Amino acid sequence: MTALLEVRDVHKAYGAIRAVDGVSFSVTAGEILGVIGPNGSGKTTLFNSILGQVKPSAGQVYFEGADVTGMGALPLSRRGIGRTFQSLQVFGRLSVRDNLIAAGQEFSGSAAGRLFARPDAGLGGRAEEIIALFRIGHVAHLPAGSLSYGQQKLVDIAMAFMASPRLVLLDEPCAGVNPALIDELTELLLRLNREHGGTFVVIEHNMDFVMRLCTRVICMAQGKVLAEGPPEAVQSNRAVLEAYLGV
Amino acid sequence: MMHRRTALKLGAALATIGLPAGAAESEVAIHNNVELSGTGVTSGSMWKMGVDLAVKEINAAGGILGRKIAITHQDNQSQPQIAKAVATKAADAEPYVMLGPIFSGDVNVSMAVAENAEIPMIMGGEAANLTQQGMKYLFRTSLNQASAMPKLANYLAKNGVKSMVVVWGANDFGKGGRDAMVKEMAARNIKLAADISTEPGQMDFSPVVVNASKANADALFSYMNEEESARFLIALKKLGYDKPVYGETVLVSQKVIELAGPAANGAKGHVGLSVDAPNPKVQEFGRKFMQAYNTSSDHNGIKGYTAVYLVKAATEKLGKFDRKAMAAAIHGGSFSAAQYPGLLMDESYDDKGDLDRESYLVEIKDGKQVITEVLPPVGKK
Amino acid sequence: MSPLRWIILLAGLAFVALAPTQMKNYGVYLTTLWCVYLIAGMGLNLTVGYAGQISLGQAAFLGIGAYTAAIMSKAGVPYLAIFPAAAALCFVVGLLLGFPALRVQHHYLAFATLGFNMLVFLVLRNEEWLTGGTFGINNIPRPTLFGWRFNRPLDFYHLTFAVLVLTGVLMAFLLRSPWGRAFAALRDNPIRAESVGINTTFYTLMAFAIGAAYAGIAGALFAPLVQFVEPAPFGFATSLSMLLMVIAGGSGRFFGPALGSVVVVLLPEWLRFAADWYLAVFGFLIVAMMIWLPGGLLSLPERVRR
Amino acid sequence: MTDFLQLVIAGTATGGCYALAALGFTLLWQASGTINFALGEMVMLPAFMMLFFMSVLGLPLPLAFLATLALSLLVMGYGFKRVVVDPLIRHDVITLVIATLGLSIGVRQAVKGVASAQVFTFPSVFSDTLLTIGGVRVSAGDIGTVVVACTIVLALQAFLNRTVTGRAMQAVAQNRDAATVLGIKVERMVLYAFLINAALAAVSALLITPVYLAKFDMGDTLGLKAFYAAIIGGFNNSRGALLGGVLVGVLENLVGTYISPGYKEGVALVLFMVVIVFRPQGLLGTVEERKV
Repeated sequence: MTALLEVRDVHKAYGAIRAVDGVSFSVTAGEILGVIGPNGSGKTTLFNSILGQVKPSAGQVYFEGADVTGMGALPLSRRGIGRTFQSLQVFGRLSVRDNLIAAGQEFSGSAAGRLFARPDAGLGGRAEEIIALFRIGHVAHLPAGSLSYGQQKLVDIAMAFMASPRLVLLDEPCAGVNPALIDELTELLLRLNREHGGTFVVIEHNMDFVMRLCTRVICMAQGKVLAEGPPEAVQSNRAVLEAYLGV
Repeated sequence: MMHRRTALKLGAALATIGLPAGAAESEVAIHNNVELSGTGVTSGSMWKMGVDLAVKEINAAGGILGRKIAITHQDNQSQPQIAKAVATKAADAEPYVMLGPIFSGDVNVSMAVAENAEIPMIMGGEAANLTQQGMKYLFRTSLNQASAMPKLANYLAKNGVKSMVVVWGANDFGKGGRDAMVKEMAARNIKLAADISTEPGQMDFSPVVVNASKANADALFSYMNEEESARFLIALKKLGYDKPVYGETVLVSQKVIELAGPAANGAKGHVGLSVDAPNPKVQEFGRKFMQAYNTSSDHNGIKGYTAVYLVKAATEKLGKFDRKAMAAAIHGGSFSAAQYPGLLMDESYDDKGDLDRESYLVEIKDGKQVITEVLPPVGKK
Repeated sequence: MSPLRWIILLAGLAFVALAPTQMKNYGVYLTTLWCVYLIAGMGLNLTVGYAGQISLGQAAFLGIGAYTAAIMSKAGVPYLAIFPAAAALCFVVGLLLGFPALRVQHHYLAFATLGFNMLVFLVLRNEEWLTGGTFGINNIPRPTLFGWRFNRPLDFYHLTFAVLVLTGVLMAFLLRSPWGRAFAALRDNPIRAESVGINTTFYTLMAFAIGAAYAGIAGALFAPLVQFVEPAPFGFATSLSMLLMVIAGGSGRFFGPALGSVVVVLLPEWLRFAADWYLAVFGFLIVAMMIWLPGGLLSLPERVRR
Repeated sequence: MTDFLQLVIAGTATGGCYALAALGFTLLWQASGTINFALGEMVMLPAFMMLFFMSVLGLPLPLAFLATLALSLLVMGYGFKRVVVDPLIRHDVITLVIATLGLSIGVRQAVKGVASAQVFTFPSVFSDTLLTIGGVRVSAGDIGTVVVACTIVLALQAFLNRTVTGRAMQAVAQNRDAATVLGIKVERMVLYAFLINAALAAVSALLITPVYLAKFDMGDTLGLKAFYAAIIGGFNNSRGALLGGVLVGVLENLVGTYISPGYKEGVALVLFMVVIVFRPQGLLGTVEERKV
């Protein structure tokens, strides 16, 4: 089976600083890949290079066999890559339900067609499914900006699944979220993975979360891949410990 | 118009979109549509002061045929479409006479309202085209450009001007004056050395002065509104322009002299109306105006003042208040200052609403208008 | 909408439709002007309030529409063709104005649109062969549609009112469609919008173009209303009033411009006694409102409840 | 050639006045992210203050200017910051744009209400002598204006780069949080920026009003030109304001003379459009990261 996402020897330098220095890995469908590493190890730059927010200095990114290197957010989303951001990114004045529909409505039909489409763009049912799955029914009618941080985080992640993407990149989903919600999130992502065939790449600092969630982990340090393998193996890898503890 | 009674009931509820309180039976309503802000504020304020002064005098002396004048002023912001709205609103209140506007562009748009409502409109515009459209209710208070420019052009030709720069403001007034002057120049073989337009409200005139100097003509003719004229004179002085500068009325008006200060000295021009005219009635008006407002009247002050007195003169000649008859009476009518002192000078109107009277050539010396020549009315030539 | 709101809306519409029959010419003129500004204001509300772009150039589109109508009707083109022509021309020019918005945001965009407004103003004033320059174009005929002459002020008012209702319904339809949601997403978070497949380039351009087309229609009504066009009413000051109209009423609220245009167009008439001071107070009130009620007058009930 | 030089000199003088106003604008932007649409009114207001001190209280021009300067610092510096900007800076930029637009209407109309819509003459600080240098006629006023404007810009530049306070202000402009950590009194530095802005406005009023004449709406064009000058030169660079101002002043004169007087007012605008398309950070500006 070919890889869903393949990153081939990606480099990104800012002047003399090599933020990403030759990273390669691949993700197959159905996987949950964790990307860990200390602050400044190049995780976010790697993410941004994959997602077209910065243009890699060298190297290629392939999605479903097609070269998508340097493509912008819009074409990538249209190809089936969903993502969440490190900080909260919801449509504050729209209701939760509208947030979800907005995240799904542009994936079918033409622009002209959408002008004359039903107000919910035929996505009312799909939105209810996601709302039920994420258990946010009680706030579905409220403006997303008025919700608590944790609730907004759920909406944010839910939006990434609205259009049934084939791959979702999650940038520190646990940042600022309380432990109870982290548990809920873990369970949710595992369920999406098992029941809906969701494929994820997750950047995260919370080791516990990574250990419970991921099928495979990459550890980065100084822009390079330090270790790769099953969570337990990476966790106990000596080089990884050194990188984290600065031994 | 059909629903006036119902309008009274509903009008209160709508807090309506106001009409000035109707004039009482013992009063006669006059509406003044005037430039009290925007680019025409200088002209408009003078006109309004002249109007107010005349109204005060007439009312103190018992009014017109025993009825006092109830005057309403409304600002048209020097914008034609607002002037038209103001005129529409005024016409709804059915005043005896409408005064103003002063800017030709404002007149051009609002005169149709007066025409439709059959209300005489006595205005201050000088553009030639206004009275050429066969309006039955439109009257001037000053010479129009088409009759003023030949007088000035004759003077220039007589004084050996062979080529001239024309600087004009890009509005109806300036463009109209420019076109009239260029026509008269051509008729007298005066070369148009440079033809320079300026913005209404323009601040920086340096490029204009440089362009004018470059043309190296015998003289310069400036035709803009008051503020711009003053700024232009200041810029001419600042950059050392040394050819004679001519204007028509505005350039040598009191307001421009006041604003431009010493930079106005040496400017020459033709003036239809001036408080320094060698005419005791006009000078007496000048003193009264100065006393009332502590500022010197310019031509617009005289225009406003005589406009009100024209209403009085025409009405008294007729012996009754009748808009249609009054309009008919002014057409082709002559009014002598001896009989109606408020008119200051003898006036005669033709069938188009243009007037004719004597005028002057002046020069600014030490911040004062000095009359160098008196030109008789065109009709008396 | 709840039945109560429907009743209020219909009663309001009936009032606006019938009130001018009891007014004199000037009252009818003002109410018509209010409708004209409201149509342009609805368009601007789409650009500013729903799509989150800032525009200080709406008056330029009003001008383009008005001059299109003036020039075409003087040339004898029937109004049935003029309305779509004015709207289409403004749509295309609006599309062009949208391009700077793709590159710059916020204050840069404010200046860019303001500059565009000045440019249009200069063209209207300087290109005398086309626009009559400072003399403007006078004696513009009132429209004749389907053999019906809208010459009297009241008839013309009813035509304007009909256009207002039609454009209002179209706007409501647009805002309820998925496009409306996409505009709001663009306003609330353009970066997130891109990542969920919303083509922000397309919707930014559309927000400007449709907003401009509304101003074009308003302009095509403005010209025959005043029956005279010259550059002055289409300057920056009018753009500013229109923006204030949207903000004062409540930007991004459907009825915001309706209330805002009452404030901007009609209130000065009622406060005539305050003369110059009215505008001074008006200006300071805007400052106060931005401090205490940035959501506009229509957000007052929510503020009180909170 | 003489014409050309004369135009350039006159344009530089006008541009110097734009630059002073533009400089205040960039300072406020750097210090606090304030966009001030009432900039033109902030030049108009001191002009009328000076007129008031001169005509009502009978003060001579230098004293009237000092009194105006003090009043400007209080009202347009401190007052503007505390009453208008502080409560609004938390919201987005658009709110502040609208509020300062409202402020400009309010101030302008209030001045109109008090002083009428008439135009007033204003005495010049410079003599009205005319110098002839190599066939080029230059007014002492223009030279004086250029000298004053350049001196002020250079002095301000020196203040920002050489003094402790100036450097602290720059630190605040670059990174508020870091400045706080370093123990810089951020709020006070921001206040200084507002005070300098007010002083600059008062000086440009002194220089430009003798030529423009005092009128309630004189700030209209001036404010716009200053914005454009600021953006053309570079929003986040003090020297950029000078470059932008002079560029606009000179090119306006050249276009007005050699191309078309009708489109003179469009010069600043076209320059601005070109700049935002090809170099949005301005001629001398540096790129600001687009925040997510």
